[in-house]
Amino acid sequence: MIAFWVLSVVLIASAVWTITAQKPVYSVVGLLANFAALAILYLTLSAEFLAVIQLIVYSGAILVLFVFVIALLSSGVAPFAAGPNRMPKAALPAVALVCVALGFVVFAVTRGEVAIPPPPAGSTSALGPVGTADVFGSVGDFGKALFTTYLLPFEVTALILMVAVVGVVLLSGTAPAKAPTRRRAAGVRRELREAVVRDGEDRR
Amino acid sequence: MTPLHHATLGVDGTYPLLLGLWLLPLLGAVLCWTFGPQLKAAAGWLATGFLGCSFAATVLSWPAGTQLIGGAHGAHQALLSWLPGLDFGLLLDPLSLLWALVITGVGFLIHLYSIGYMHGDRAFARFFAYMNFFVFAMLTLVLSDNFIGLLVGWGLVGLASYFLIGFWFERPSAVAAARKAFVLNVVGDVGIMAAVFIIVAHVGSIGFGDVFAASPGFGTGVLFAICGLLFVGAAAKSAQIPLHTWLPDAMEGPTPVSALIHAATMVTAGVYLIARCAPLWSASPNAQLLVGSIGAATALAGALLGMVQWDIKRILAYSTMSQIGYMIMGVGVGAYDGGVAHFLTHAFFKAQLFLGSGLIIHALANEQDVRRMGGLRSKMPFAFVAMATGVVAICGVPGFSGYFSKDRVIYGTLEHGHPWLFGVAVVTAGITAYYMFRMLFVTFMGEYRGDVDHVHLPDWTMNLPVGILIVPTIGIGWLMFGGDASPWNRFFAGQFASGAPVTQPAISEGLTTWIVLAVVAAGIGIAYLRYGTATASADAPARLEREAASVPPVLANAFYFDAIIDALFVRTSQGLGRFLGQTADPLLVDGAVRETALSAGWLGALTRSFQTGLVRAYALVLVAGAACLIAYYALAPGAFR
Amino acid sequence: MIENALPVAIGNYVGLSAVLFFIGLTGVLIRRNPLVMLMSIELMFNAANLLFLAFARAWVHNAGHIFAFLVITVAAAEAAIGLAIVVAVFRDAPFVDVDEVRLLKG
Amino acid sequence: MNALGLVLLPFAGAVAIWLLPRDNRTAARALGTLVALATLALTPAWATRAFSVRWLSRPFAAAFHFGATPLSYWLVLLLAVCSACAIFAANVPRARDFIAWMLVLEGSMLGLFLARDLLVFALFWDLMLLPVFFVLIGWGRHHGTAWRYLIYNFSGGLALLFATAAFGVLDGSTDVIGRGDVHLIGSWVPWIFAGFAFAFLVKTPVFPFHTWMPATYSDAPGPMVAVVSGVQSKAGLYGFIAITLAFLPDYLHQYAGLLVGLGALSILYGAFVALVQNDAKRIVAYSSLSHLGLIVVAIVAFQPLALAGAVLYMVAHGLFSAALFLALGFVEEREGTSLLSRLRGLGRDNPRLSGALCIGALAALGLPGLAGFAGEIAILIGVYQSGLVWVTAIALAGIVLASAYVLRMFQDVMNGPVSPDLPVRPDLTWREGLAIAPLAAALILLGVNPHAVLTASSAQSPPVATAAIEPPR
Repeated sequence: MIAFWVLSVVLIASAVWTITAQKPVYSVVGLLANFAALAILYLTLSAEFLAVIQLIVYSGAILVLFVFVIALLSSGVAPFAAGPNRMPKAALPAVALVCVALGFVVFAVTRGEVAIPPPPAGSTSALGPVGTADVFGSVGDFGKALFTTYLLPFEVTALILMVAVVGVVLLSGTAPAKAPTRRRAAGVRRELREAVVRDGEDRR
Repeated sequence: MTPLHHATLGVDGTYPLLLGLWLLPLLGAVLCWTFGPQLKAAAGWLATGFLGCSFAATVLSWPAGTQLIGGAHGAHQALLSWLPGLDFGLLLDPLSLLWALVITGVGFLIHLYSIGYMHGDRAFARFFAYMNFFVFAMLTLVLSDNFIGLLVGWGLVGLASYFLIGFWFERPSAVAAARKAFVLNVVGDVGIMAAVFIIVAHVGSIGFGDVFAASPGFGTGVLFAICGLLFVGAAAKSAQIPLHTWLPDAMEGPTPVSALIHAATMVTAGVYLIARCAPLWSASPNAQLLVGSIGAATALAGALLGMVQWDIKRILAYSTMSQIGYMIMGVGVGAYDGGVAHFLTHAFFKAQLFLGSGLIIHALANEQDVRRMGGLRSKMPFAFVAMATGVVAICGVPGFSGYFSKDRVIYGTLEHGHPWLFGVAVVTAGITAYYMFRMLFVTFMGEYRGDVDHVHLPDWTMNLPVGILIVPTIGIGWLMFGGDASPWNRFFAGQFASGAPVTQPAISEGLTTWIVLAVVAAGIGIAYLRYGTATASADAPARLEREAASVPPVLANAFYFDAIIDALFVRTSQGLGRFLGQTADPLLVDGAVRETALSAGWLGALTRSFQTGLVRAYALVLVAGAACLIAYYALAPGAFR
Repeated sequence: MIENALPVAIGNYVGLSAVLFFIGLTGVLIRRNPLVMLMSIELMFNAANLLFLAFARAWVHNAGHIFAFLVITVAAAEAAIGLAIVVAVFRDAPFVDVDEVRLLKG
Repeated sequence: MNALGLVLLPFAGAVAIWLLPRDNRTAARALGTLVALATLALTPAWATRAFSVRWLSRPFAAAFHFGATPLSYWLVLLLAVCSACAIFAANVPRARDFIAWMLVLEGSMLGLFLARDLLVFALFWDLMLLPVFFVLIGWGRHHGTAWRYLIYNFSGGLALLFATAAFGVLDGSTDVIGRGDVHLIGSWVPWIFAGFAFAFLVKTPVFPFHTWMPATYSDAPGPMVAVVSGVQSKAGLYGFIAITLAFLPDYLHQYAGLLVGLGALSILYGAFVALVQNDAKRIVAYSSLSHLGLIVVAIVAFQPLALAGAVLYMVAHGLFSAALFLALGFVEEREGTSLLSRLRGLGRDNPRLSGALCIGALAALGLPGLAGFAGEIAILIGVYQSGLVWVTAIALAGIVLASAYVLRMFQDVMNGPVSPDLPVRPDLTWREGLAIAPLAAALILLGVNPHAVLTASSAQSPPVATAAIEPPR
């Protein structure tokens, strides 16, 4: 119980840090902390396999990918910089309204007694201490369910991953895509205009 | 709706001569039209020859047309079933025989005349094609045994008249006159059409025989509607007030056209129509009063306007209008034989007058203004004789044809109980005498006032028809001499049997004759004093100019009929059309369509503005949608138990 | 054997998950750096996962685990694709800012 | 062979013409005329021989069913004559493509008139719009006209398609044209009626759905307009008789007042607007509005003679508007304009051209003895007998106005002094004359003996016509 509250504080703090940090690398660090705390929380929920997966996949693979990309983009002409904020001003009250609405929902949910509907049918292992074989949440328990009852979703997942791989190869494997940003377009227009003006002066 | 057996007026049978006399002019027209460039001058002789054959066939058809077998009078030739229940056929009875004789006979003479008159025109063959086509159309009109066949002829003579008025179509005035004549005549066609609709609705047939057989069953209102609508047609074709304004303008056509179409034949189609529908008119006193009054008004108006004209053909045009007013008055009040008699004599003397004026116009290089004539008696003695007999005949001088027929009409108004019409008719006779003799004096007496050095005397093709016409102009009236025993009355004995009952008027026929003669003599006398005496012709040019300048505006503007029609119908229609075409159509009707299209575009522009391209904006919209969904479930009753 | 009951009431897990999801959502909306936006999305994925696992534990039923596993897989695929797109779009750009990419503007 | 062969023949001809060299105008015209004449010659033999192949069974039965009904037979003949004349007269730039499009138009309209299945009818309805659209794009003056034509008529076609689908669902089959035993029941039926009526009113067109027409008629080349105005405008009227009157008579009765009102309004509106137009082709366009309004009135008068007259007048109007547009096309080719303010006095040096225009003009103003008169008389006798006296009066006023605007058009082009601004061009060539002659001959023939058309069209088609013209229950 104490673990839950401590972890809650860590989770919320690291999440806030993630979205407010000035540099993306700091965000990655915040996210790492968040993932780690979450993995511990998973352990308290008897989900030992997923806690490990959380660390391996998220912290080990995805976050490293983020870091690589940060390094790749940072190696360009300039540090991360932003243009003017183009969100319409009307979006601010909209965001506020959405926040209030969601906050209300959270408040409503946590305040009341959440009724837990009856569990779905289907076999699962009994509860047991974390680390024991073939208890609820262990590798054996999870694996049996995944490769028997949930085989089809698993296969579909494989397909999704394959598509993702193909997509990534297509997206980044070819010649650099030109990003027709407004700023560049404006620059090109300016150059053209100057060229026309020069041309006119030459003729004169 | 087809009656089981038709009541035909004539004896059914096959009459090749009838078909021949009807179709020969059409053949001539087609040949002249098709081979015009090859025929050249021969076209005139070809057309005249075809018409001569047609005349001969008409004469040979006399026995068939006057036969009387078992109550059926004349010859009836069935043609075809035009529409279900509407059958076409030809009917040759005394009435149509008379008209056919005049059309082909006078038509033949005028064709002959035209060979000389139109000599050298670049569209010589086309002219004769039109003329022959006109004769065919006019024969269709008078020979039809039904109302739609008559309407077909009615429209086709209108077309021929349009072509011939606008024959010299490079002259804008001729084009305008042709258009005016056609449109006003279509008004008349439409009147007859409306009458036909009522007739078909009540009778189920268009044959004259069926309609007349059924007419006793019509109500007064229906009968008056039919007669009134038929008279709209008659008024337009016969230039009766207020549809007369095209006739003076129609003088833009060549003079033989004026003689044939706008004097002798086509303009009397209204008289024919009323005489043909005598059973209908006799049964409707209201229609008789209406038609008689309009005829009288037209007679008077035409005569008044004839007094102030200077164009020789316009004088004759207004006199035509006036004389047709007489005929309409006659047939309108029920004096059918009188009206028809006046048609016959008028056909001859008016053709005579027009052809005579044509001789002058031809000789004076198309000069038509009588102020620039004068003294032609010595230069053109033959033309003078021709014109003089015509003038004497039209004025009703005893012994000449007009005397007999006009007398019948004028006395007929009294006989049928219309003393007011009698008064108008008598006054008009006096005015007629005045303005016709005025024309005669101004044209032929005194000194020549024009500037044509050499008078171009016409050749025999022009003189011969005029010479021949002198004979009936003088003598045809004697057919009507002798009351009921006259050849005229015997000829029409079976035709107008259903005429209205004759009342014995307060004054005798002899007395009315003397009254008329006195008024006519007064008219001639005034004309002589003003234009015929030596003092009058001495300072003629200046006097005529003064007189022309002092014409009362109401007469100079022809009683403002043109202006009124223009303002009421032409301008209004054009204004409405302009409003609809330039304002309503593009702005209102099409505007609605365009707004529909534009609103689709506007909607697109609106939704386009949501597509900012900002990823975060899309995310926001998505979240807002999710929030709405969540809020819906959260706020819905029973969301959290 | 351990107790069947959860360490704390299930409502606390729901609340924690909601807060985390909410923070991630805010991140997506307020940040313009595509990388941070992607990370915020990961935060939201994890909030969902937390809920899955909490309920799986409450029911002692491992369907929630399977779901969480699938979410992680999809998240991995998403991150891979997303980052590839970021690299493709912003490789030559002087700015790394999603507001500068408006190819979808109508 | 059968009716399907007749429909496919022009399409095959079009394909063959597209295989010719691009600039071989003579060969294209010869082949096009040959195909059109063959279609005309084969119509009596093939049109009535039905062809049917099952197409759909769900959600409703439909078949590729072609074959002439007595009503459509005359329209097919009219189409074949007009197309042959127009193709023979075609003298436009890029003639090969133009003639091929003309053949596509003929084929699609043959499909429309010969279709015995509503769904096939609806498909050919949309198909027949495309050749006109492409010709307007390629040969017209403004692209806007083409788009307006297409969108306006496609919106009608869409309504037609929806109505057809609903019809099929309700009745179970769309293979119904020419059958008399179809009775629709259901709450959709008013909407089906509305869909059909909208499509037909737009295509005819009737006020206030006419604004696509003047621009289309004045922009497209004469031969194309001759077919569009002469025959395509009859598609809507054909639909009214063969579909609405046959299958939805109750609703037609219910809304007869509205349709009579629109028709009467069209008569006067078209006439008044035509009175002051400056473009000769627009005058004829608005006169079409006026004349076709009369036919709409005739159809909803529910009177046998009026309906027979409507058929007669449809054929007559097709003939004389084709003749008028062909003649005006010749004028436009010669002088480069069809504006009355610029044309003048052509008749002196072009008497044959003048005669050709004159025949069309006279038929248009309802000259007795020509086909237009017979149609008008039959219609108006019927309309008067059905009790619509005021409509008869309006139609008669329309006839007077017609004489005024048609004569104005004819005289301003042909009469008057010869204009020095206009180039002197040769008179009608033998080819052009031969293209108009059949139309003129047909006009005279129909005017002299219209009974032939009427007996053939009204007596043999009880399911289409007479069954539906009983008074409402």
